[in-house]
Amino acid sequence: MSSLAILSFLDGLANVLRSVDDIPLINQGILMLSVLLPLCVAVSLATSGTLSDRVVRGWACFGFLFPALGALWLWATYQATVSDGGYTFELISETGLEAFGIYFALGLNGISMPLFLMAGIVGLAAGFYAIQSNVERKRLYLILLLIMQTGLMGLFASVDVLFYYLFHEFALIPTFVMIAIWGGQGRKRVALEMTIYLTFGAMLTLVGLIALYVTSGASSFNMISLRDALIETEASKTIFGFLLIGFGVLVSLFPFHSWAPSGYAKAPASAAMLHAGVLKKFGLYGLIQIALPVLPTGFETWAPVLLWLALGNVIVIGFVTMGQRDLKMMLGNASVMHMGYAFLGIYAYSTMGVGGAVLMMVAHGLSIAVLFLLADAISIRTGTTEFSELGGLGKTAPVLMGFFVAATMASIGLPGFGNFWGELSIFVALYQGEAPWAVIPVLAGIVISAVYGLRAVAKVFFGESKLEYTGGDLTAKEKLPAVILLFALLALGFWPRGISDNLNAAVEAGLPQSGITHAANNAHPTE
Amino acid sequence: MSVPELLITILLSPLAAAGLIWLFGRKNHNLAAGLSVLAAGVSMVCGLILLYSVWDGTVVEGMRVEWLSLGALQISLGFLLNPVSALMLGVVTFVGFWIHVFSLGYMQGDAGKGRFFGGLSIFMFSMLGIVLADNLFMIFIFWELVGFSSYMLIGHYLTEEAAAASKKAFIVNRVGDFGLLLGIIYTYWNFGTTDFGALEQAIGGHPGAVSTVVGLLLFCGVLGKSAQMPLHVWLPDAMAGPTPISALIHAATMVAAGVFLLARLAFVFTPEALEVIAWVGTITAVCAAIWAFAQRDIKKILAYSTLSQLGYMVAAFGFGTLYALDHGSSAGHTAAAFGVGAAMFHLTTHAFFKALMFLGSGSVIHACHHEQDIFKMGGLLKKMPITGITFGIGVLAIAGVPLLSGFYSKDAILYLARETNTIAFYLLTFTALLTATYMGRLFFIAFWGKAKSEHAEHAHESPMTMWLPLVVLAVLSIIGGYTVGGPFTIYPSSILGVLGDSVPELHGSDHTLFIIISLVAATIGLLGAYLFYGAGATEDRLEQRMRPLWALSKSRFYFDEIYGWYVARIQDRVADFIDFMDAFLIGGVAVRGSAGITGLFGLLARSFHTGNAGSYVWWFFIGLLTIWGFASGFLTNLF
Amino acid sequence: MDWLFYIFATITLVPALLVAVSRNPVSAAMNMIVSLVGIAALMVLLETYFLAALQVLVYAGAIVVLFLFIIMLLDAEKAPAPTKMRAIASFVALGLMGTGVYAFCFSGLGGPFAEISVAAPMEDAKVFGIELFTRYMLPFQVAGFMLLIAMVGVIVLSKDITKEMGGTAR
Amino acid sequence: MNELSTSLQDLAATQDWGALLPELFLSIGALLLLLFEVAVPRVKVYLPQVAIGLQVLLLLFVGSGFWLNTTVNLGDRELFAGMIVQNGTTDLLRFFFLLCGVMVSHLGLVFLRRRVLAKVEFFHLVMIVTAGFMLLVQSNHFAMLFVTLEMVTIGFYILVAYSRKSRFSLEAGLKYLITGALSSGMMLFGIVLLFGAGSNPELSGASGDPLHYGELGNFIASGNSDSLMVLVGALLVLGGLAFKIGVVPFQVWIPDVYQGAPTPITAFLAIASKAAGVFLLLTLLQGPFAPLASVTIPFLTVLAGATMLVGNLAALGQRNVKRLMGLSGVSHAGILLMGVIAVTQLGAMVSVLYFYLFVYALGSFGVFEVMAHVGADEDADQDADYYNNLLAKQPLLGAGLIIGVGSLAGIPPLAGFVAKLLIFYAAYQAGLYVLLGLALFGVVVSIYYYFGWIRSSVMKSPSFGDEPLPEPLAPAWGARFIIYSVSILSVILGLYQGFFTLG
Amino acid sequence: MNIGLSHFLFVSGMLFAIGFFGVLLRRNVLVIFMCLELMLTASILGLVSFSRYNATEGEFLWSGNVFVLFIIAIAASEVAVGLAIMVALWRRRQSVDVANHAELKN
Repeated sequence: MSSLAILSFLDGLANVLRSVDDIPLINQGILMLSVLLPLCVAVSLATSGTLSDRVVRGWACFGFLFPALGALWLWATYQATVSDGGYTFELISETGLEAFGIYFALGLNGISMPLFLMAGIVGLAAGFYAIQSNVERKRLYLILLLIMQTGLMGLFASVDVLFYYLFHEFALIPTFVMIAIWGGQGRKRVALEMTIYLTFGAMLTLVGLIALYVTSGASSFNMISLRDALIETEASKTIFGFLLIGFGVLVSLFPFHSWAPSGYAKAPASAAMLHAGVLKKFGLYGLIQIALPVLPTGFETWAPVLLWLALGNVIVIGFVTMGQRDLKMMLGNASVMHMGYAFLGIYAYSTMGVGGAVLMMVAHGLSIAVLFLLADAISIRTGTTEFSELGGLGKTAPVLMGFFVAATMASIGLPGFGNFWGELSIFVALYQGEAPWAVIPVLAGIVISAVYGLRAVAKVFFGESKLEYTGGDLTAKEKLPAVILLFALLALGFWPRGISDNLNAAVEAGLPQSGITHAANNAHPTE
Repeated sequence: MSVPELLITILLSPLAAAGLIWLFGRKNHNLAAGLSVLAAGVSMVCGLILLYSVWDGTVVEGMRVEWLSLGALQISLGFLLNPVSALMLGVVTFVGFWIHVFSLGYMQGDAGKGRFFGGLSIFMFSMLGIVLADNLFMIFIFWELVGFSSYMLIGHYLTEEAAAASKKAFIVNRVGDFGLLLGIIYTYWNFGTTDFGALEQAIGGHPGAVSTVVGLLLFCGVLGKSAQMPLHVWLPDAMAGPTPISALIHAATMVAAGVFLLARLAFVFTPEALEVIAWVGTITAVCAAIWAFAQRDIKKILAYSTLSQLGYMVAAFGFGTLYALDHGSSAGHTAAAFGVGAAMFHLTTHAFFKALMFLGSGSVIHACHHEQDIFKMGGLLKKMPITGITFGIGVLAIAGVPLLSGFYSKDAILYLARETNTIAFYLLTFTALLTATYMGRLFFIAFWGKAKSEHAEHAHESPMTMWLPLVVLAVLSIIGGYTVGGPFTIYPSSILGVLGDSVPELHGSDHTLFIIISLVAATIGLLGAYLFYGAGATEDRLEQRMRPLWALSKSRFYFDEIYGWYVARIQDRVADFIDFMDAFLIGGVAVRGSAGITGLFGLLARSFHTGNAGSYVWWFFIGLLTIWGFASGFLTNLF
Repeated sequence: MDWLFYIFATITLVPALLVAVSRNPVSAAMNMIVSLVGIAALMVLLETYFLAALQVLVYAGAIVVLFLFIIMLLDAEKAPAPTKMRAIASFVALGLMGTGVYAFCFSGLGGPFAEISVAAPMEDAKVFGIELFTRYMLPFQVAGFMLLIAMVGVIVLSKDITKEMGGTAR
Repeated sequence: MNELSTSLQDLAATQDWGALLPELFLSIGALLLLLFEVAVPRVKVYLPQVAIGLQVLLLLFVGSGFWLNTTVNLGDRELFAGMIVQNGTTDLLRFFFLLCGVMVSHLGLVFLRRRVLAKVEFFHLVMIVTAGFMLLVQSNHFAMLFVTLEMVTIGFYILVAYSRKSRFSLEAGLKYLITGALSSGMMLFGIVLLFGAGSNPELSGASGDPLHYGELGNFIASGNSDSLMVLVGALLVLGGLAFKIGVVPFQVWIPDVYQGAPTPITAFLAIASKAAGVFLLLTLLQGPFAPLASVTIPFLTVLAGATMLVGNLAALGQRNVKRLMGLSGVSHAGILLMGVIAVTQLGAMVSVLYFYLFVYALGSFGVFEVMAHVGADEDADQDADYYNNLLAKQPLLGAGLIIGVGSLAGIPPLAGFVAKLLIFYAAYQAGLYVLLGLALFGVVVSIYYYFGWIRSSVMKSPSFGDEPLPEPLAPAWGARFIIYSVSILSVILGLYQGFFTLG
Repeated sequence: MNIGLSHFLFVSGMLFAIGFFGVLLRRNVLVIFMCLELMLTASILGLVSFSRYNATEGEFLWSGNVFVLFIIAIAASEVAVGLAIMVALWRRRQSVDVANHAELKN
């Protein structure tokens, strides 16, 4: 009864907001701004002379706040009724490379909208956390974060494939620099290794995209026109291979993951939040938005490989995660493991699976971000993240413990948090595919993740404390970003339709059925 | 209020309480406690109203809300209220409320009181969700939530022990859920729905529509939650939590969820599956009863008796359903009804007296300053009369003394067992005997004789908030088994009207036989315990006199050792090994290796630039040769 | 006139080889003069008298003399003999190139070679000048500038201006 | 005799000195510099600034004319009896070289300020060499080509050895002299062979002046594309150009000479010389040598692959940033060569190459400007440690360095990324998959050394060795202007390429 | 057999080869330089012989001969600059051995 009332109320609210979309210019402006504003703020911070700390903080805060609010607004006004999953809020401008089919085009569809929103929220949290943290050379820190933020927002908002790639690099480079400057022990090597590894992946991706465009014979790099040009030649297999491996490296698909855990463990908190939470989704997003729609035959060829590698993510890395003795390393590995679920969702090649993958991406982004945040808060209080030295923190910092437990539960897929829906729909979808047996090892994954998640909680918070803890419980300023993220997770967990309703059409449109014998796709059960 | 509104209120008031506590109650403990108890009270009232409203066996299909729709996946949340769930609802809310009340006293002055009550409310919310769910996905959701809240509450004290126990509980449950979810997915893809109503349409009536596997997969969930062998190991450890939790979660409600799930899904199981289920229950019942003898910790003893009783319920379900199928009275729902009836009947009565005894032990522990070893108590009957007497009632009830609730439910089970499987019948009867014995052991040693420690010396009756629930529950454990027909028609057509005629009736010779059986079992057990241990023994006589037996019981058949060995020797080592291989092969050989090789080539390339112009001109000679080669064509032909 | 060619070819190539192999720079320079003169003689055989004269004057007369001056100035020590390895390699290289050239010229690889046509007009210094100042005007100017910067460069490289800058040599 | 006079007249008609106004202006200005230095010693101090001022004026003049499209789109104009040809592209490149001249002169100002060396002559030489470059790219006749090329080369011999106090500089001069003379000897022999073949009356299409591109092209096109003499000649000429670009196996001189030469000259070599070489390569491949594609393309493909490999690998372990610039320049040469091949095969997208050259020049000049400020007294040893924490010491220099190096490394969103992208794009369309693979490998490797440099400029890592590292100079307004403009251009060109009518 | 263009070409080619050979062999900077000059003169000889033999009734091949003139000029200036560099270098380190001028390396 009352829950009905709540839902109807939410629907009504949504309708009210949607009516605003009758004046699209506003929304296009908001979209443009929420992509570019952080950059402007960063530039202004970089070029202006000496500023008082408060001004810097406030200005940066604005730079982080606007995209989040803009994304929320766009999400609220988003037309659920965009038929065939097309884009809205589109705006296109010329770059002088029209001859090469390159335009600067922004827009959102059912798939990019939630990720865009997620990028905004995580960015906000990371920004707040950075603003309140006390790193040295804070201004440079904030500038780099803002640049990252622009990259992240643009990455999901851009309709042109090359700008999508470009925004990704835009966000990637600051990560390297931040690790190099503010990173933890042995940052030099880690930053270098990560940089080279990811450049390798990015290069493969780039070639794949160029090849995609050239062979598709589309009129431009615009995703929409690419979708129309379906490639079913032999070439598509090669191209999909390039994209799969390239994206795979960037998303830390199984054998190409070794950069990720150490990279995240060494990165400063906010950078880790943004990279592990948002930037990493680049590859999955690319597979969903670009590779699947254009290269169904290529996917057909590579599907078995994808399945095995993804299983490697879930099982092998699952065990690796169990074997970790350091909190941050464990989190890094855990995020690698969870990427496996998303890949499996893509493997299922059905609205359910891919949609589940998108849910998974959003939820995982939020949860891993809050986990890294809290891990940093822990290491600030204890000065270490080694399990062997930690313990008994729960008595001194109950709130921290509460948040951490909640975040852990979210990441191991407890109902009530967003991750659950993602995982559930991926599991269900996987059963329908060519390899229903795969469900069994994948479900074993939920036990594995429970094992390491709870082990971490037990080691950090339970028992007797082995060393002096400073700083007491979470401060309000630290709480704020964590609360934002947890709230988003809960909201997604309690009202997944807020995303999934728009998802169906878009995903449907992105899964061409021609030449796919792979999955009995979208068949309703028992039909 | 209409039925749907009541349902919503029942479900949401604990959630609201939890939310409010999370927001405001972390510091303000009394506010938290008040909110939680209030919510529990509201749910209880609504629950009882609902129980009454479906007295005549009407079924209420609550409204559905579509929660997630992704391609072919349609997940909706809705309510299904039938007699079974109504009864469960009543039990959960009622027992739950009184345990809330008890906690008011028990948790007085605990640092984490707010957290505790928040957890309680979340638990109530999730438990009620399970009870009211109308499809498997919804059940799974709240299933997980229940696991989570029990995790939180077990780990309440934040000690190493609590950490281990809570972790164990959650993970073991996850192992069960693994199978459960698998079964759910299988069901979803094979029958196109997980709604109980629709499922019954799809399956009921034509056996063979469903394979044994799915039944067993779903039963895995029961193994986890209801702590059946081999997944029972978490329950005894779970006693590390506060005693009210042990009472609420690990005696009365949560562990019963498994049985409830069986009742809901009665129509899914094939005879083969039922055989397995029944035997698992039986074996659990026997073993747990045996293990109870070597325990000194009052709560541990109760925990093992809980295991044993749960075994009874599961066995009851198995045998009862088999019986119903054999004597296929009619197809579908009522065919399974005997099993459901017996299991739910015992579930209800057990909820009353086991909660009673746990709370009693709680009050004892409270009085003895957290002394839990029964051999350090003694003589409490005089010091704490109310607790003592109520505890005694509980003992009698569980021992199956006629005219008490346990008697009725247990006999129904024994009857069904005998009708279907003689061996199981003997085993269960033996278990009844054992039960009476070890409960007697507990009672005589802890409450009779004279105090064996100064803690016990200075024990005194607990405050009203704590003994009031004892009294209420004691009353219920007495009349809980009675029928509308009054106390003297000994074999009730049912407990309360709700179960309809789904509890077997006995006539003629069975009639007398079963009175005798249970009387004999109870008396032998209690008397034996009294004679063997004597009142207020200071030492475990079994340990002294029949060491092999004691050792056998003490070993608990090495389940924990085996699991511990697996975790420490297999799982962790595999994890470390794979971690090493990952770091070594992929991170090291593959990645760094290629980098290193590149670096070597870099050195080679650098060595070209010797700095001696005399050597540089040779490069030009190479260039000349290349040019000649390409011009004269024999290099060009390579392309 | 064949024997003339062979003589001139010999006095061109043999001294050239000596330039390459002789360890004493002075004798190398001397041999170079002889070789250049031989080239001039071959030009005469080709009836290119003007260029032959220019060759003798500029090359033999100026350039090599400049070389000699410098050699004397640096009282050039005998550079150490090349290592055996290097010597062998160089001779192999010479052999390769020689065979290449031989094959190119005499085995028809180089394609058809034109026969000399007696009727062709003679080289004429006047037309030469006209060509130089009409069609080749621009290269000519450039060459002039080239000589200029060469001169400037030589000055810059050899003149020490530390004094007049009043600074101290670093 | 009178037909001679008529021929004289129509020759004189083509001698349009006005078309060479910028070159004349430069060379005469250079002469005047010397004149004033000798005649009025008082003004000597101001002459460098004067020289730069003159070049800037000329730059503005030509640039305005260029942007106002007064000179573009008049089609090819053969001048001086076909010695040179002018068209839009050559105008673009002349502008480019003028730009280089200005930049190099300014670098020279910064460089010479700290050293006891002849000042005016430096600018004199730079101006004349610039003029030489401008003529070089217009040349349409092998005689013209060779003479101008030699003039430029000789100018470089002097400039490389310019700081005569430093034995490194002189050694570099020596090495450049030997290798350069050798390569020009080979190139000259190639020209001779081409001449011989082209004028051979036995062959069809023999011409009276086979050194002229057009006539040579006609000759080769008329069925002589398989003549060994032609092939050897052509490949020798290409080899000579490969030396200028720094293509394996003619790249050996690059690191040493780049390290030893004064920083401004390193920049000049790295940018102007490479650009000229690439452009000439392109003109020859698309002009006279077009029929030889079946031989030249494989030849250049092999060279390009080897170049990308050797360049990147050799740069891996470099600590001396001048050598690093050299070797990375080699790898850039490889990518350019790949672009040249692709463009020749496609017969389109030439502008991609010019864009790359321009972007490369921007990035390099930014970096060299910084290097000129950071370098020690001994110009040759610029260790990467000198750049430790530069961003904190001199923020502008640090930022300039990061942007420049980033653009060279091809990091989005800087211009270098787009340039590389377009070249890869062309290469993919031309189907040069192997080269593309090598190029990608090269990019990944290049990240290693470029990133190491950037990292040391943002981090304060302990410098090894006990001697204190030289403090970077504070950039004067000129330098600041240049760094700002170059960096901003690098960023803008990365985001918006509209100015270049590409495609 | 009578002398043809090929003979003259052979001489010039051998000159080129010998020059190259000298450059490869010698370590004395001056001698290396001389050999480089030899390579230039080889081209000169080639040009001259070509322009003589390829001449037809119509016209004399001027371009070849004029080119020779430029080559000589180039050679002269190259030598001047080169020798200046060598002298300057010799002032710094008393050596004309190319192997001794190898401080810039790797």
